[in-house]
Amino acid sequence: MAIEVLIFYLLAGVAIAAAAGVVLARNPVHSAVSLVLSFINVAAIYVVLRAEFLAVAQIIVYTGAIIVLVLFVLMLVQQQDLPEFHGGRPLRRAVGFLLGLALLAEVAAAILTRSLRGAPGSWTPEAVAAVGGNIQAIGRELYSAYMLPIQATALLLLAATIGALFLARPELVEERLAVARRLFTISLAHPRGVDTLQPVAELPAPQDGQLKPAGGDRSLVMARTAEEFTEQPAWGESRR
Amino acid sequence: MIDFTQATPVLLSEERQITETRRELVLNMGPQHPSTHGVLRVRLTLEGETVIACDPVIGYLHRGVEKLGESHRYAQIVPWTDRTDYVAAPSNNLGYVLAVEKLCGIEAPERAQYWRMIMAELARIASHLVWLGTHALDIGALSVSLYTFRDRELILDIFEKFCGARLTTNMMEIGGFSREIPPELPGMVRDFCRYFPKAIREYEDLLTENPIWLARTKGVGIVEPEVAINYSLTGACLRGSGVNYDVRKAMPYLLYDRIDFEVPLGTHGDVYDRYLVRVEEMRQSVRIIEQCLDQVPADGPLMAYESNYVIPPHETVMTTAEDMQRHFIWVIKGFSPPKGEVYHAVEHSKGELGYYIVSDGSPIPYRMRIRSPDFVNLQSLPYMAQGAMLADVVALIGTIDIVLGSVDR
Amino acid sequence: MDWEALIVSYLLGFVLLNILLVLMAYMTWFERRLVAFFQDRIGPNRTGPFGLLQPIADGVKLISKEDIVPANADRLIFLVAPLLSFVLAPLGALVVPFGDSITLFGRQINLYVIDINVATLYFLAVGSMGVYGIILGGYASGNRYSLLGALRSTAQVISYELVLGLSLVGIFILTGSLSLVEILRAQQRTLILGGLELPNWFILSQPLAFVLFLIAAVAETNRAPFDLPEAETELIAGYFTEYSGFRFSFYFLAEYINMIVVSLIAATLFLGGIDGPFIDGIWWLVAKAFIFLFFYVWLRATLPRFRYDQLMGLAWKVLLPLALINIGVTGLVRLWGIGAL
Amino acid sequence: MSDERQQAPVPAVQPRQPWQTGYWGPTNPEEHPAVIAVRARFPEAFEEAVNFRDEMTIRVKREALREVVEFLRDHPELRYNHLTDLTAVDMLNLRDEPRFDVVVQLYSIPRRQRLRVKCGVNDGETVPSLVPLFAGANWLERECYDMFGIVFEGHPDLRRILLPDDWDEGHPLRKDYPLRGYRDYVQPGFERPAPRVRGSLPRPRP
Repeated sequence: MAIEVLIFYLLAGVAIAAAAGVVLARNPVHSAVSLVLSFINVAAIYVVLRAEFLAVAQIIVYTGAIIVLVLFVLMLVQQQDLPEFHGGRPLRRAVGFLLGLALLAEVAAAILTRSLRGAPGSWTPEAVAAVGGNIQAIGRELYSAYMLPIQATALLLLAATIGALFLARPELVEERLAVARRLFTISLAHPRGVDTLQPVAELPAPQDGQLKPAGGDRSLVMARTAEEFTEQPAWGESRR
Repeated sequence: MIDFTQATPVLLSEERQITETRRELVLNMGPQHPSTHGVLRVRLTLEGETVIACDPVIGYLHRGVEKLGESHRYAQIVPWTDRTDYVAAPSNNLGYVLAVEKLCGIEAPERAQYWRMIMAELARIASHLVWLGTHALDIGALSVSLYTFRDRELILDIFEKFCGARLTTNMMEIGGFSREIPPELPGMVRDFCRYFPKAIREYEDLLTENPIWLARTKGVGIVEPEVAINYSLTGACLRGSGVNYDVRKAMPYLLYDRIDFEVPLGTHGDVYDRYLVRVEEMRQSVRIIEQCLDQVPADGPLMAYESNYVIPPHETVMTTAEDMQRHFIWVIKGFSPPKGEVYHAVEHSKGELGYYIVSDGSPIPYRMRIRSPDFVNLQSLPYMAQGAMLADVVALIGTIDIVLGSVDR
Repeated sequence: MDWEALIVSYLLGFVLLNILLVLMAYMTWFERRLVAFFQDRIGPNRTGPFGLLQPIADGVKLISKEDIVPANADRLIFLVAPLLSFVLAPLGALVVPFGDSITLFGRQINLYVIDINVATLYFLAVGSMGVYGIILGGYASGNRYSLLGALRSTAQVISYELVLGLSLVGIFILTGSLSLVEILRAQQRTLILGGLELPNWFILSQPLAFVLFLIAAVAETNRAPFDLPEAETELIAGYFTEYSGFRFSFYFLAEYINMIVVSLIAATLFLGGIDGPFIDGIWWLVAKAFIFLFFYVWLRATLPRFRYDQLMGLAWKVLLPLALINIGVTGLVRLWGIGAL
Repeated sequence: MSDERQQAPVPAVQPRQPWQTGYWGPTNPEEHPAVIAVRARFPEAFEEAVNFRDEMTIRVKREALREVVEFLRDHPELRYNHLTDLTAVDMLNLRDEPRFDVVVQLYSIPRRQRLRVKCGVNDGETVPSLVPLFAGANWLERECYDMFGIVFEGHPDLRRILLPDDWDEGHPLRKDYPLRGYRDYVQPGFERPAPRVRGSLPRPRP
């Protein structure tokens, strides 16, 4: 038993140290990397507590996706654009400090009440084993007791996604939607590609035998003499 | 239509204007980059991966061939022309030699003209093979480049058999060829013509219907015909846009008017059309070579009749005093064409290659100007690249088919 | 705590890691010979018989190269990133079952390092961690090409991770477990289809998922035609442009180990792993993994590269809907099968 | 080279030779449609029309170059719509005034005819740029500026193209520019500069 406690303290210590690194690092990328380290240690603590699913979900969702996206944004933003990353105005600092204190108090209260009460929840290790493991336990709990919150969260995320799209590229969304409406198909091609470029219908078609199928739904016009297609190009007036 | 009075690099549509709120990334592509085909440098301004401005910077391989041409005798310049576009050296030789012959008013014998055509078409195929391989490699198709370079070896073998050199052949001479055609050469060329269509099918199997290839090339880098003409494009870049201008057809030099061949024209003007046009041109080149082989006389003179413009044949130099004297003068002093200026263009594999020579009557050209197709074609890159993505720029550099030796001269 | 089991697991992991390293070294040889074969060339054939010593020569060369750190690199991250990539790569192999169990020195030894009940998710988690080596290396190089490679890699891995995970949900529904050992056991039954006795491999019951997994796995390992992060003709070498010597070789090793691990997992998930006609065993697993490795090389020799937007479009517009459809159909079939519909 | 040598038998020119088939238009300047049209439209600017080797060259005044080329491009009967080449020749050794010739090669894709338009320009004078007419003139004029120092008025982006931006040794295709440059070339790693060779090869006069 002692060794597990030791491992726990080791992991917790590294996690806290890394969390401190998140706040203290000068470079935002270093902050993000510290956060990753912290998350991994938390995941390891989950493993020690025999909650493998939670651990893996933590890694996939937080480390594998969210922090990667944070890094993505950090790399896109030039560092000189972040003059107030550490400075900030006194008011902002004070508010941040207060909010941090409030969060700490809340977490402490939650932990303290729980350990003071000493009452485990309804999912004791025996109950978890009875349904076949903690994946099954989580699944049952989420999709029965917490069905409404889950659906509400899903809706919220969907709204957020659409909002983000419109905020990021309003003009592009319109453009893409128009293309999608017209084509009504999924195309790998470039949006300003061939699909939008049609030869004008009333063009004089090349004479028989001059068209040679060349593959890719294209044909080449084979000019035999130098007089052809000098006044009028082989595909007439183009339009973009 | 675009307002051409504006500076070229910034050709942006309304919503793509550079604003303060958008951050751009300036990326220096080249001069040492695997897919700029040498020492081209492109200064790209990117927003994410989208190109919002593109400024090609050239001159890293500038050797001053035009200045060198003003201090060498006419026959000494032929090797320099090899080194401008080193993947199609015989075509460069041909353009220069024809310009000098036009200046002097001489003409090579029929047999030499046929062999010049054969060699020029072989050079065209070799150049297109290099283009196809590198273009496909740029877009990521690894194997095609090795297939094309494998088949290019056959052409280089033919060159080697013909003149002893493989890359910078220094093949054409003013007035024809001074050395006899090796007897096994026609057989080699025939074998190549029999083999090569199969090789083209092999490349096409890998690329033409490949969905990724189509997605990468279709609709990318569209050049409308009127814009293509306005940008002075020539060669496959112009024909891919559907304008029929092939120097071999429009103003036949050598004996191209006796040959039956067709000029492929594109119908959309994008990267894919230029690809199709060049592949079809390789087929037409094979057709031309076969007809030339059928029509070429088995023997006959290869050098123009002796005047003081051409080097006398080797045997008579050794046997007659007069020719030895002429040979001496030709080699030491060179020959003096009449005063005047000529411009002669040939259809190089990349477009119209023109030589503009001004003669002041001395054995050294007063001015030799090389109108290289790649140099002129390359300036359409900013036009093609507007709104394209970073990966498209690579495809566009490939589709223009540049050789930096020829761009920078 | 069962110390003996821990030590056995550790030893097994050690052996596995070494086997992976050797396999990886010969994977480079295999790939070069195979690509050479595709391209009418000979490939490495000078170092030893059939060039078999070539990987060793390459290794010696890479290790003896100078380790260059660019002037404007983020030094610490630059030095750590390749190690991260390299350490995370073989972790996925720990959950692959290499056989049932053998008796050695009087002990029953299971031929897998660990059997955790979330093995497939664990594999996905390790895979998603692997992107850190790339993104941090690309960022820390202080080179714009590397940065672009890192950005591409980020977006690509996140998108294809999703497809990779969703393509496996059908299997989870059919087996009711996330454990690779359980999934393997589920495939050892026979499937009777119209009088034909077939192995119950998931490639037969989940063909769409197999295709999706294959595509996503190629993208996940940054191999052609999805090798955009390192696209050598656009981004020179992407995130490892600035790396040299053994740090470069770490990235190189990581890529090949990733390939092998993904092949092993794919063989276990879809082709019945160690299950085979005559005698079950690790040989079948290796043989099946080699089919995938061959496929990787084949793709590289044949296909051009996607463009970035096409790559993302493929993931989000084609593969993701297909994966969701697959899940839906599998779920309905399953419900119908247990009589709930 | 004696006179007899120059009288040496020149073979009879075959009619199918390229410069005999009319790709530069009629050989007589009085019959050439472009010459007639330009002379009628720009009587002051038109200077002369020369035919050599059946190539037609029109010489105009430099101020009118853009108008003449635009006229040739837009004339419904002429339609020289393709700017093949634009370059210059330094006439330092051949005449006194003006120093440079700007040479414009035009081609008509529909009519398959070439035409050469020339204008003389002195050092320090400017030539109207053709970029408003032909986008393809952009780099050609930049090269001309780079190599000869001819300034094209109205060019949107006139800077050096082949030589480095900070090149300060003048314009190398001028005839008074020595073949190996004005300055000694110091090879990196060597203390002494390579000796400069003055001028080019001795030029034999005709």
